[in-house]
Amino acid sequence: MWSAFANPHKFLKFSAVAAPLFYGAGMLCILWGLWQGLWIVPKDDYQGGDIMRVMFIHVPAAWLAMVSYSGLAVASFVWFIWRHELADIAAKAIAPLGAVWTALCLATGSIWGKPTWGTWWQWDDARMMSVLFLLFLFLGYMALRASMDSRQKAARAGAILAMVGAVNVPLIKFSVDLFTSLHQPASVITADGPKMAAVYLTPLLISGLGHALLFGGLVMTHMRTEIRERRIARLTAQALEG
Amino acid sequence: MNAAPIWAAFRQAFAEAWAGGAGALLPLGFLGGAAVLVPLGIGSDTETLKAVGPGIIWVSLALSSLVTLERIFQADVEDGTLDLWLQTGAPMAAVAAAKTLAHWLAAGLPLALASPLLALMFQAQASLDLIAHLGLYALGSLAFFFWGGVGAALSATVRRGGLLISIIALPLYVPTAIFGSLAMTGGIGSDGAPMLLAASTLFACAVAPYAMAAALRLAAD
Amino acid sequence: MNAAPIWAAFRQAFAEAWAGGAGALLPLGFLGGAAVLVPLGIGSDTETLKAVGPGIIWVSLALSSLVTLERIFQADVEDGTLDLWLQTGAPMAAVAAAKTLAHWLAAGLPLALASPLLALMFQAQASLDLIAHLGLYALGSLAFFFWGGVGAALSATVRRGGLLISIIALPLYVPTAIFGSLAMTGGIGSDGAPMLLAASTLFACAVAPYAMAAALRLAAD
Amino acid sequence: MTVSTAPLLSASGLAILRGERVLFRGIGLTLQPGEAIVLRGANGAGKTTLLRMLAGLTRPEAGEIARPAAHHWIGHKEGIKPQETPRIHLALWAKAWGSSASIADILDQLALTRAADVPGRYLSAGQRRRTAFARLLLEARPLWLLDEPYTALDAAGKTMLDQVISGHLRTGGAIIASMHDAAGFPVTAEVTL
Amino acid sequence: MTVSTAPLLSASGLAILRGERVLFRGIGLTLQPGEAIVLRGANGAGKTTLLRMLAGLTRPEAGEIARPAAHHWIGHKEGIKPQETPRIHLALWAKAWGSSASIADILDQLALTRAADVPGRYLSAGQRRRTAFARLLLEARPLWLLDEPYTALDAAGKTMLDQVISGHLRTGGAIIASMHDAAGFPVTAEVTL
Ligand code: HEM
Ligand SMILES: Nc1ncnc2c1ncn2[C@@H]1O[C@H](COP(=O)(O)OP(=O)(O)OP(=O)(O)O)[C@@H](O)[C@H]1O
Ligand SMILES: Nc1ncnc2c1ncn2[C@@H]1O[C@H](COP(=O)(O)OP(=O)(O)OP(=O)(O)O)[C@@H](O)[C@H]1O
Ligand SMILES: [Mg+2]
Ligand SMILES: [Mg+2]
Repeated sequence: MWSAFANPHKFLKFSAVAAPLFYGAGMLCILWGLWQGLWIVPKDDYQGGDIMRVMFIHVPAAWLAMVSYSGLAVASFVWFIWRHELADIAAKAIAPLGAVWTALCLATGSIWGKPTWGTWWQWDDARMMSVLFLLFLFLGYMALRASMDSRQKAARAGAILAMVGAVNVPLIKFSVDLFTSLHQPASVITADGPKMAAVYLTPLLISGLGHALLFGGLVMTHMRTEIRERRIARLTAQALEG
Repeated sequence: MNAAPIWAAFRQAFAEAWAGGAGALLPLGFLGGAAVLVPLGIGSDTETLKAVGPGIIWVSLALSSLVTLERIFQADVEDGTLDLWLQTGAPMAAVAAAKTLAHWLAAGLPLALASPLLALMFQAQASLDLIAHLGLYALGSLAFFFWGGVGAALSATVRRGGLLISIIALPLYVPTAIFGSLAMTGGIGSDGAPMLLAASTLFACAVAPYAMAAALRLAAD
Repeated sequence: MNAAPIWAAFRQAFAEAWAGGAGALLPLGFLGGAAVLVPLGIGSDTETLKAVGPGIIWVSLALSSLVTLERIFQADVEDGTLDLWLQTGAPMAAVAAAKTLAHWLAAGLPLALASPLLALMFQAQASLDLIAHLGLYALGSLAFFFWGGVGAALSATVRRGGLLISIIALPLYVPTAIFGSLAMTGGIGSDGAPMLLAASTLFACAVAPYAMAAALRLAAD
Repeated sequence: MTVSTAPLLSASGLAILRGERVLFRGIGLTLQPGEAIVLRGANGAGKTTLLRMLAGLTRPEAGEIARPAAHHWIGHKEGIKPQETPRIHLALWAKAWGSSASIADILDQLALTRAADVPGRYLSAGQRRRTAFARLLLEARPLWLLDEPYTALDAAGKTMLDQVISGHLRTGGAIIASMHDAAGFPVTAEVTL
Repeated sequence: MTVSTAPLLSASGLAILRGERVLFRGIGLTLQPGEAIVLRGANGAGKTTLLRMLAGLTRPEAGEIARPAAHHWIGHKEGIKPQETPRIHLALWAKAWGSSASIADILDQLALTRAADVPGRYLSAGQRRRTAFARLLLEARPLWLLDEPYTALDAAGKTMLDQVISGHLRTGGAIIASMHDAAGFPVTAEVTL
C-alpha cells in the first residue's frame, strides 16, 4: 500500500477506489456521531448544558487541525529530504483543508465558550491564541506558495515554512498544561489513557474517525486534481517544444 | 570551521544596519513614536496605561523587528551580495545567524535597553523589576529577530514581501510572546516562564539559521 | 492638465501593491497580527481591552501604513522608474498623489474596512457606531498614507530608510491620531472632532503631494 | 538641410561638484536636428552625470541648458518594475504619453515576442535593455539621450539599434549617447569629458 | 602542457526549465587548466543561467556538474553594498577569504585609487565593475566564471582586464565567460546556447 503513495500512477489508481470509500465511511461515522451527540447522550450541565453537544464537532475538528498540520510538516519533510513529488502534492492539498478544519475548531470553540465562559474569545489564553496562529500558519503557507513563480520554488519555500512552523503543534497540545487557561486539560488523549465517560467517549471517537476519513478522502481528491494539472502542464510544455 | 567569513558577514551586516541614517537612534524613534501614539489613542488613565505598558513594549519589539528585517536579505538578493555569501564555503546557516545577530545588536538590543524608560513613560513604578524586564525583552527580541529572519529570507525574492513576512513571522513569534508576557505579569504558573522564554529563544537560535540558509539558497536560485 | 500620465501612475502603483503576493490580504494579516499580539501582552480584562481597542487600531493603521510605504519611492529610485516619472511632463505632485492613493486603496482602505471586526475582537459592543468609526479610520488612514509618503520620499535615497521614515512620519501622524481618537471616544470637546479629523486629512492631501514631489526631485538628483 | 534650424538642445558652461571635487566644468554643446554627439571619457569621468543633467534630472552647479524639444532618456537603469512584463510596461507608457503605436509591432521589431509576457524580474539583461529601447519607438520625440546604449545587447540587437538610431537621425531627430565602443551610426561630433 | 591533468570543471547533460519552457538542454563542457571557454548566444538564450548553474547557485533540472576547483563568480550584479567603498569592500572579502593581498596595490592596478573611498551608491557603472574584478586578484582561484565581463568598461579597462585574464590563463587558470563581442584573450572553445 505504501508504494502507492510514492508513485503517482499507482496513487491515482488507489485513490480512485479509496477516496469514495473514505467519503462514505467518513460521512457515516460523522452522522452516527452527531446523532448520538445531539439526541442520545445526556447533556452535561457542568459543561454548559445542551451547548456541550457542539463537542462532537469541536473536538474532532481540534484533533484534525493538529493532525493536519503535523501531516503538512511531515509531507514537507519527506519532500525536502527525498524530493518525492507526491509528498509536495500532498502538502499542497492539505493546507487549505487544514485551514478549514482549524477555522471550524475556532468557530465551534467560540460558540461553546460564549455560554460557558461568558466570552467568545479570551485574548491571553494560550490555547486559543495558538490555534488562531495555526490558522495563520496555514494561510501564510498558502500565500507564500502563491507568491513564488515556479512550482519547484513554491514547494521549497512552503516546505521550509511548514517545518519551522511545526513548533506550534506541541504548544497547542500542551498549552493547557503549561498555562492557566479557561480551557479544560486533555481528557481523551493523555498519557494515562482516556478519562472521559464512555457515553461521551465512544461517539466522540467515532466522530473523530469520521472526520479523519472525510479529511483523508478530500486530501486524496485534491491530490488527484493536482497530479492531473501537473501532467497537463508537462504535456503542454512538451508539445510546445515540438 | 573557519570563522573568518562569519565574522566578516557580521561586520558587513552591522555596517549596513548603521548605514541607513542614524543607526540605533532610528529604532528608538520608532519605539518612542509607538509609545507616544498609543496613549494618545488610549487616553492617559494611569491604571490603564500601567496595565498596557508591557504589552505595548512587546508588540513594538515584534513589529520593529519586522520592519528592520524586511530589507536584510532582500537587499542581498538585489545587489548580488547573496551570491557571494553562498559561495564563501562557510556554512550558510552560520553566515545567516551572524547577519541576524548583527541586526539584532544594532536595532533590537537598543530597543530592549530603552524599555525601562518606556515603562516609566507608561507610569510604571521605578524598581529593580524594570532591569529584570530588560533582560526578558532582550531575550525575547532575539527570538523575534531569528524568526523574523526566516520570514525575511523566505520572502526575499518577492518584492514588497514585507507584509508576507509579517504573516509568516507572527505565528512564529507566538511562543515567545506568550512566555515573555507570562514571565512579566507573574501570574499563576509563571514560575517557569523565564526559563521557558529562554528555552524558546534558544530553540529559535538553533533552528532558525538552518531554515534561513535553505530559504536563501532558494532565493538565489 | 493631461490626466493620462496620472492615471497611468495610479495603475502602475496599484499593480505593484498587489504584486507582492496576495495583495490586500497581507496588510490585513499584519493588522490582525498586531491586534492579536497586543492583548497577549496586555491580558484579557474586558474593560481594559475595550478601552485600548480603538487606540490599538489607530496605532496598527499608522504602523502598517509605514511598512507599506517604506518601499514605494525607494524602489522607484532603485529601478529607474522615478527618472521616467519625473520626465512625463505631468506635475510630479499629481503623480505622487496618484501613487499614494493607489497604495492606500490596496493596503489602507482594506484595513479600515476590517476595523469593525477588530473592534468586536476587542470586546466592543456591536453597534452602528462601528460603521461610523470605519469612516473615521478610513479618513485617518488616508492622512497617514500621505504623510507617510512624504517620509518615504525624503528617505528614498537612503537604503534601509524605513526607520528614518518612521521618525519623519510619526510626528506628522500625531494631529490625525489625536482628532481621530477624540472623535471616537466622544469625550468633552469631541463634537467638532470628526470635522477636525476631516480637515487634517484634507490638509494632508493638499500639502503632502507638493512635499513629496520636491523630495522626489531631490532623490533623483 | 543647410537651412539654419533652431537647435534641439544647447548647453553652455556646465559644471558639477561630486564629493567636494569638480567632476567637470565648462562643458557646452549644441545639437541640431539630424546630429549625433557621442560622449567619451574614462570610467567615472562624468558621462552619466552630464546626460542626467541634460535630461533635467540633475541640477548643474553652474551653466545653462536650453532644451526646447521633447526627449527620451535611457539610463543604466531601465525603469522596469519587477512585476511588469515588457508588454505591460509598454502599454503603461503608451497610455501615459498618449501614444497609439502598435505595441505588438514594437515588441516584434525588438525581437521581444518570446519574452513579451515574462515579468521584469526574470528578464535577461539584454531583454531588459530591449524593453527600454522599445520606449523610443512608442512616441516620436526629436531628442534621444542614451547612456551606453550597446550594453548587454547581442550582435543582432546592436544592428537593430543602429538601424533605429540611423532612421531617427535621417528623419530629423538627434541623439547624444555615451559610449566606450565605436558607434554604428553616423556621428557628428565627439565630446570627451 | 600535454600532460593529462584533471579538469577544473566538467558538466554534462545540463538542462533547465524557465516558466514551463525548456531554456536549454544537453549542455556539457570540460575545462582544463589554461583553457578559456566563451559562451555565446542571443539575448535571453540562457548564458547567465548556465553560468549561475556552474557556480552552484542555480539547481539544474537535469545533468551533472563536477567542480573540484575553487572559483570566482562575477555576475551582472556586482555585490557591492550602497555604503561600501571599494576599499572597504575589498577589505571585507580579503578578510572573509583569509587573503593577505595588498588592497592598495589591487586598487591601483584597477585604476580605482580615485574612487577608492566613494560609497558604492555613488560609483559610476565602470567603477562598480572594476571593484568586482578587483575581487579576482584578492585570492588566486583556478576557475573564473565571468558574465559579460566587458560591460561598462572603458577602453583602458578592457585592456587591463584582458591582461589580467591572459595572465590567469598562462598560470594554469581557466575561465568561462559569456560575451557578445570579440574576446581580447586566447579562446580555447566557444559554446553557443
Ligand atoms: C476558541 C476557543 C477554543 C479553542 C481554540 C479550542 C481548542 C481545542 C483544542 C486544540 C483541543 C484539542 C486538545 C487535545 O487534544 O489535547 C480541544 C479539545 C477540547 N475542547 Fe476546546 N477549544 C476552544 C473552546 C472550548 C470550549 C469553550 C470548551 C468547553 C467548555 C471546549 C472543550 C473542549 C473539550 C472537552 C476538548 C476535548 C479535550 C480532551 O478531552 O482531550 N473547548 N479544544
Ligand atoms: N558623493 C560622491 N563623492 C565622491 N565622488 C562621487 C560622489 N558621487 C559621485 N562621485 C563620482 O562622480 C563620478 C560619477 O561619474 P558618472 O557616473 O557620471 O561616470 P561615467 O562617466 O558615466 O562613468 P562610467 O563610464 O563608468 O559609466 C564618479 O567618478 C564617482 O566616483
Ligand atoms: N519565470 C520565467 N518565465 C518565463 N521565462 C523566464 C522565466 N525566468 C526566466 N525566463 C527566461 O529565461 C531566460 C533567462 O536567460 P538568461 O538571463 O540566462 O539569458 P542570457 O543568455 O544571459 O541573456 P543576456 O544576453 O540578455 O544576458 C530569459 O529568456 C528569460 O526570459
Ligand atoms: Mg555611466
Ligand atoms: Mg545574461
